[in-house]
Amino acid sequence: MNLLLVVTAAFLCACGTYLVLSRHLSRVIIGIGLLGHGVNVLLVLSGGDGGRPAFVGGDGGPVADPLPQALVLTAIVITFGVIAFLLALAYRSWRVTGNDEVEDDVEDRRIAREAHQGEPEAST
Amino acid sequence: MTGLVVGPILVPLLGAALAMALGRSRPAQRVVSLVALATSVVLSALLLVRVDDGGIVAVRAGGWPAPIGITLVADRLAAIMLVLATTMLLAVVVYAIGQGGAERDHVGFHTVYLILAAGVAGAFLTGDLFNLFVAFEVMLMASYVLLTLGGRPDQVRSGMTYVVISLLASALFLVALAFVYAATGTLSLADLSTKVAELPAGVRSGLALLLIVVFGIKSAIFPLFFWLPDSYPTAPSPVTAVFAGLLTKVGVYALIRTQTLLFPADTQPGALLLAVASLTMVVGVLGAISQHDVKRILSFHIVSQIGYMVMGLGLFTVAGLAGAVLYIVHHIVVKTSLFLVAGLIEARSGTAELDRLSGLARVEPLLAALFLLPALSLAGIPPFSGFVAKLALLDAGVGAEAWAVVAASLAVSLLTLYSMTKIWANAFWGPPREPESSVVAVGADRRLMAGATAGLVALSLGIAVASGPLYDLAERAATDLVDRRPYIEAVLEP
Amino acid sequence: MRYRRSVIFDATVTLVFDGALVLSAYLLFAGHNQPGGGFVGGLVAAGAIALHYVAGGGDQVRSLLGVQPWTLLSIGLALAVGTAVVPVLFGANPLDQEAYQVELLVLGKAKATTALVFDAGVYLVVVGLMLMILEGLGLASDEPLDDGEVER
Amino acid sequence: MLFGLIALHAAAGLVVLVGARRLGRWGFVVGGTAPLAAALVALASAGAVLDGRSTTQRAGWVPQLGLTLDLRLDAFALLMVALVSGIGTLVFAYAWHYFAGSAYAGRAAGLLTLFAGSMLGVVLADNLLVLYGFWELTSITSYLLIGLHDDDRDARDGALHALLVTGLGGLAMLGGFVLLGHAAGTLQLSALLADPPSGGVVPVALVLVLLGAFTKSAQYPFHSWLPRAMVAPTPISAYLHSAAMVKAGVYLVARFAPAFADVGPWRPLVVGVGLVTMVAGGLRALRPFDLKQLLAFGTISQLGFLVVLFGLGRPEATAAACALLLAHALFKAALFMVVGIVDHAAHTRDLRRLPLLGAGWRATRAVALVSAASMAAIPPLAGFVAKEKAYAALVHGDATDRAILAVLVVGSMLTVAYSARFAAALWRPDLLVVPSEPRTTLDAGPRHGILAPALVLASATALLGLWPATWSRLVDGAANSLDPAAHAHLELWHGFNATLALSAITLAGGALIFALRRPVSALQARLAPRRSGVDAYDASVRGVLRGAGWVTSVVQSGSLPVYAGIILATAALAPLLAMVSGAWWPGWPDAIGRAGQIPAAGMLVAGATAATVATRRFAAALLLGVVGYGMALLFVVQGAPDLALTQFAVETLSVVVFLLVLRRLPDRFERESQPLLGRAARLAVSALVGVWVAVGAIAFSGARTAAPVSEEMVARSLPEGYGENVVNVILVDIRGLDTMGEITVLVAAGIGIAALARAGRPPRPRPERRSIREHREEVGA
Repeated sequence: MNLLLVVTAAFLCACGTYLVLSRHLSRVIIGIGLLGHGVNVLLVLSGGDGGRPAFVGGDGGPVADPLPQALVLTAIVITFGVIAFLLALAYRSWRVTGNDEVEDDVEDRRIAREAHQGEPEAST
Repeated sequence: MTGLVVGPILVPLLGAALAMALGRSRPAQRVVSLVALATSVVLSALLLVRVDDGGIVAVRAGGWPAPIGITLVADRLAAIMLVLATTMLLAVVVYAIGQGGAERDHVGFHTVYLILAAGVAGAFLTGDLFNLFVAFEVMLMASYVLLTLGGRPDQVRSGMTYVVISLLASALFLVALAFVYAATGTLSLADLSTKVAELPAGVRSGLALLLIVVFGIKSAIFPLFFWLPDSYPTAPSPVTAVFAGLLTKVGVYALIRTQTLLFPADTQPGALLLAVASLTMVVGVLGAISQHDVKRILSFHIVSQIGYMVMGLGLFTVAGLAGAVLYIVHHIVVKTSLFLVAGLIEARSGTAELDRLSGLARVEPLLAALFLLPALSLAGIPPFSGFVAKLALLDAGVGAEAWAVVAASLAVSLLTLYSMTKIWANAFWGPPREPESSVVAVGADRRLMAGATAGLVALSLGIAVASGPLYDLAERAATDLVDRRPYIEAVLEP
Repeated sequence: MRYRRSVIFDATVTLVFDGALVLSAYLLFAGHNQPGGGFVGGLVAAGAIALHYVAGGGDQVRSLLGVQPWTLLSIGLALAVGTAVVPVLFGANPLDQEAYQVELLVLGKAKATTALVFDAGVYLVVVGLMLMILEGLGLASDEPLDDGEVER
Repeated sequence: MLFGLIALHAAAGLVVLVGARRLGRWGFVVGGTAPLAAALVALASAGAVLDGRSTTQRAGWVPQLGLTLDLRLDAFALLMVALVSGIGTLVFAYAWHYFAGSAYAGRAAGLLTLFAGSMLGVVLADNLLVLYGFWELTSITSYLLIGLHDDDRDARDGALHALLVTGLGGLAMLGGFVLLGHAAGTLQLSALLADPPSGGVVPVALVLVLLGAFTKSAQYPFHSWLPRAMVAPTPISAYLHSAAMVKAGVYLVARFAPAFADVGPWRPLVVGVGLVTMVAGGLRALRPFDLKQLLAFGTISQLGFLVVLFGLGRPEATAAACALLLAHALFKAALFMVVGIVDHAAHTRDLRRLPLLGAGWRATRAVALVSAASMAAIPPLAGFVAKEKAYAALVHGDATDRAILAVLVVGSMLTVAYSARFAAALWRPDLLVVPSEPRTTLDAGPRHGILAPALVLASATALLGLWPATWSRLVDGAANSLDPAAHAHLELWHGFNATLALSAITLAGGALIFALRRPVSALQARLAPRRSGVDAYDASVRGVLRGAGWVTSVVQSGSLPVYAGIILATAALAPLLAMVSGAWWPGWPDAIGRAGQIPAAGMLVAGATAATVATRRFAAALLLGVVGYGMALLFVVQGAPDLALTQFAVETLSVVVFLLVLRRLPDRFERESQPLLGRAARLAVSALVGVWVAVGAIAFSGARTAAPVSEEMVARSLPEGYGENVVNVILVDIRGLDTMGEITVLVAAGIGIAALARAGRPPRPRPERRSIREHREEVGA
């Protein structure tokens, strides 16, 4: 655990968050990627400060905690699959709408319009 | 014994591999799917009987003892959830086969559906926090695919919302895992329950809240639910039915599991959860009565009813948790069947928009009955299952003198009833109308669809009849949850 | 579509491709004791296939392995799940590992575990996924549309 | 036996509903067997029950929640069964004629049977929750019955109005019941009443229970659903809105009053509401031209009367109320039936257009006259006997009693006046108004046999009035079972006394009001509140809907960035606040762990910054790749070669996939439309997340006390996992389940990608099978 990596992780997460709050799916995807990296740094950090690779049969001495590494590996691969899927979604979005913008929900907007303008239909 | 525990995970996975290998032979895929899910139902039911009689069963994956390896743990709650989940999955796949559509147009449907089944089972059974994350990912990835099958523009739009929000939840889950491991050096839930108690109080409640947020997104509680009503209604109706019945409940299950198992009584954020529960049920039902589409109304009701389950958890008493369990049991069956009915309405009329529906009661009396029974149950009208479940929560709430949430739950019941009559009066009453267009794929078998729906409706009636024994079971499950020791001992015993 | 290619470029690609496949196989087998494993192995193989795609365009990848990505995915999944199921059928815990002494002609004695089967499943799935991505996002998107959508 | 009766209703109702189309109005014959059976059983057991031997039956359901199916037939329940099933049978007979030729007959018959069963359940239930259950079922069945003519919007709206108002009360009542159950330790009605709890939440519980009773019995200010429910076909009105359902609230007041009348708010509330309802309902009954509306408001008024009498919780009043309960059901059901008959023949119920009824109508008019006279409490009819009892109960009391009595007398005068108005409509409509529109003409006389049920009721009214002894025992027993001190000795003639004088005054006053009907109605028209109860209901429903729409439009913005922002802000803020309030801090960690971390961290920060501000898609994707390679570097530094390898390979593949997709999209990011979430908000949320992550990481790591489980893994890796690479052993063995899940994710992702990529494309031909060698030969390598 050290401040440099903690701040790095926090910075990656913050950048990821900023991008995720965008309307362009490609930016959102990149944001998710950054978030994923930030979280992976956190995970690696959760095992302490690292050290020699965790191989049995070496020359003694402290080894890095192997369990967070295994967790990160799993996380990396899952993130890869998910990002690939998201990219496919962005591709499909481009196919049907011509862009990759995340539009607002149509029905939600309709309800909101009604709430602000017209009378809601009473009863039945 | 081991087979009973791992079966509900591994059998669907094998089925998924087989269904994929069978590629283009639709009949063969169907057989695989049905056999795998039916096997899961049987195994889960046997497991429930075994667990209820003989106590918690723990299985060590790879033979590694806890807390080193991953332990699969079947307690009463997990077994109950498993039985329900597998039954719903089986019923809905029958419906999907009848409907055609997504099932027929996509080679991967059965594979992904079975993967979803495995993920859900894994989430219920795992006794390891990181493995829970993986099980969630399995379930979620499958759900992303099912939600966007077909790639219609509205599906793509709502799919983005759903996928991105779910990914944020997953990222937050990983943050929580990193923190948990950093603080305790372990991931086994049983081990954690002893180690978390040693943490400083502030850290503990920070973790409790983080986990509430993580699972709260999945289970769609206030203020984290917005994505649900926007995304669920666009999927093909069998998919929505499974989502509605199961996915949020997996989140609720995780909430219950982690909050009861990991945190000592002084950390359990009861008051907060009760406030969240009240807001969730009220805001959800207000959303429901503002909608004009059957599936959207039902989607908002999912949110509203999650509030009831969280209410039971927030009380942190045996009565409250028993009520929550009973409510989940009722809700999964009733909600699934209502979405299947919505699908039948669409199949009959070509739309689920209330403004474009009318007079179904006269042309489809059976459909009207299939709607009315679960709708009344949803609104908590006696003698249906929803009444008993709501009563259990009400009773627990009054017992704990949680007046605000009790008042909210009663008021919400009325608004729920109102929105059910809205569907009834618009879609079923009035002069019959010609179907606009049929959304049913060519060769769809409406009898199969209606049969699956009727089966679930009958099941919900059965739940009402058997409420007494079921409440006992729920109470036993709740006692285990509150006690915690049986779970910990079953996992950690040498 | 056909790209104009030089023989040298093709040869280089093929060489790298072969090398990468050998490397990926090594990583798969060595993984239990050295850095590597099914994931990394699969990813390297997938990278090689991706390179082939970038270099040679769509047609090459389509017939590269003579096997459908579906098949790879299903075999991979079946292998991995199989190692979990088989021990259960024999009354053991799921994913229980067995170790065997294996005589390899050239490399001498080696200890092979059933974990290798599991890792092979992982390997196949990773490769299959990459093939699917290339097929879907690479090849299919070059094909004409037929559902009345406007090509943009 | 009691269960059997309810089950019979349910079964008969369902059979009729299922066969509705085939059965048509024969459904009333099939369904009618159920109330007939109930009436006969009640008759058969009357002797024993009136002797104080009540029949009870019980069955478990969810006893853990106090939900046991307790049924009990005591004398008061017997009286109610007489109304519900006895009059019910007559209504079925009436409906068989009424619905001749109607397409709705089957459905009406089935629902009416189910309703009758529910109502029977309400009066037989000896468990509060069971009572609530049947109570709600009467609401639901009446919703479906009022909305029977579902093409008619008024019918649908009226049905909903009734359901919402009674549903509201029902839920309040449920809350009250649960509170009472907790206070008393039992939910059994008879046990609760025998030993009533007090103090604590009991007053609140009683108010909630009364809310249920008031809404169901259409008391002011909840009354307006009842007149609106008159859109229902007349047999339904006759049954639901005179004899049965609206009596449920009165029934509840009657049961509770002896035990709870002395508890705080009970008496003022019940008597106050009842009196207001009686007078206001009576006044309103003087105005409508629609005969059913007239009867509806008359019913409201009479229900108020009953609520006052029962609500007092005093023996004499209770006894009088029991008599009035029966008398009212007899005359009101008959009056409704008459209106239905006239309506059928004249096609109007508007007394301005009602034709003069000729010779063929003598019997109908006689029935109407007798029943209206009973309503007006003219001797020697049942209504008179009952009202005498009521006056007698109060006339000797204190000042409060006399004040109540005065209001009752005024209310009764109004009753006389509107009774006269009703009778006049059938006998001398010309007395009432100058017809503004032409009178309709009659088809013919009343249909053969349709009058019979009303005739039975009117005969009973006359008979009970002339020979009070015939029903004295029933009323006495009923009152006695409510309150052991209550005795009803019914007599037609009590001699000249104050009560008789009051009755005379009532009749005279009523006659005067009727005589002065023109000025009275002019005055009323001027004083009438501008907003009716229906308006108030509509306004509150609209208000709730508008509020719901507003709330929904606020929370449900439909915008993904807003959702993500709220979720991330919550996720950061909630735990952060909890940790801050915990006030625990482990101290700051070292600045740097090892030198190699600096370039890696620099690469990560630089790449992330650049990727965030990038304006081109390709550039952003490549910069994400830079961050990925930076991660690989970091993993090397941290002693994780497997991770570094994997990260390197994954990042390379990711870039390839990014490029595959991004080549389709425009290179630059377009301006974002509708920026609901401004830049400042985005920055704030990002900063919050960053702070939370940093604070959490330090705090959680600092809290570690125990050694990690991974030490065991390192130790056991080789002997038990047969591998030297601990990470790999974890992946394929110790945590193999994770890995299995992970590849499952990949499989699903692959299918999803293929489906999305191929959506809207023709099926792909199977690729030819070629070996790598063949392939290479073709390529020419």
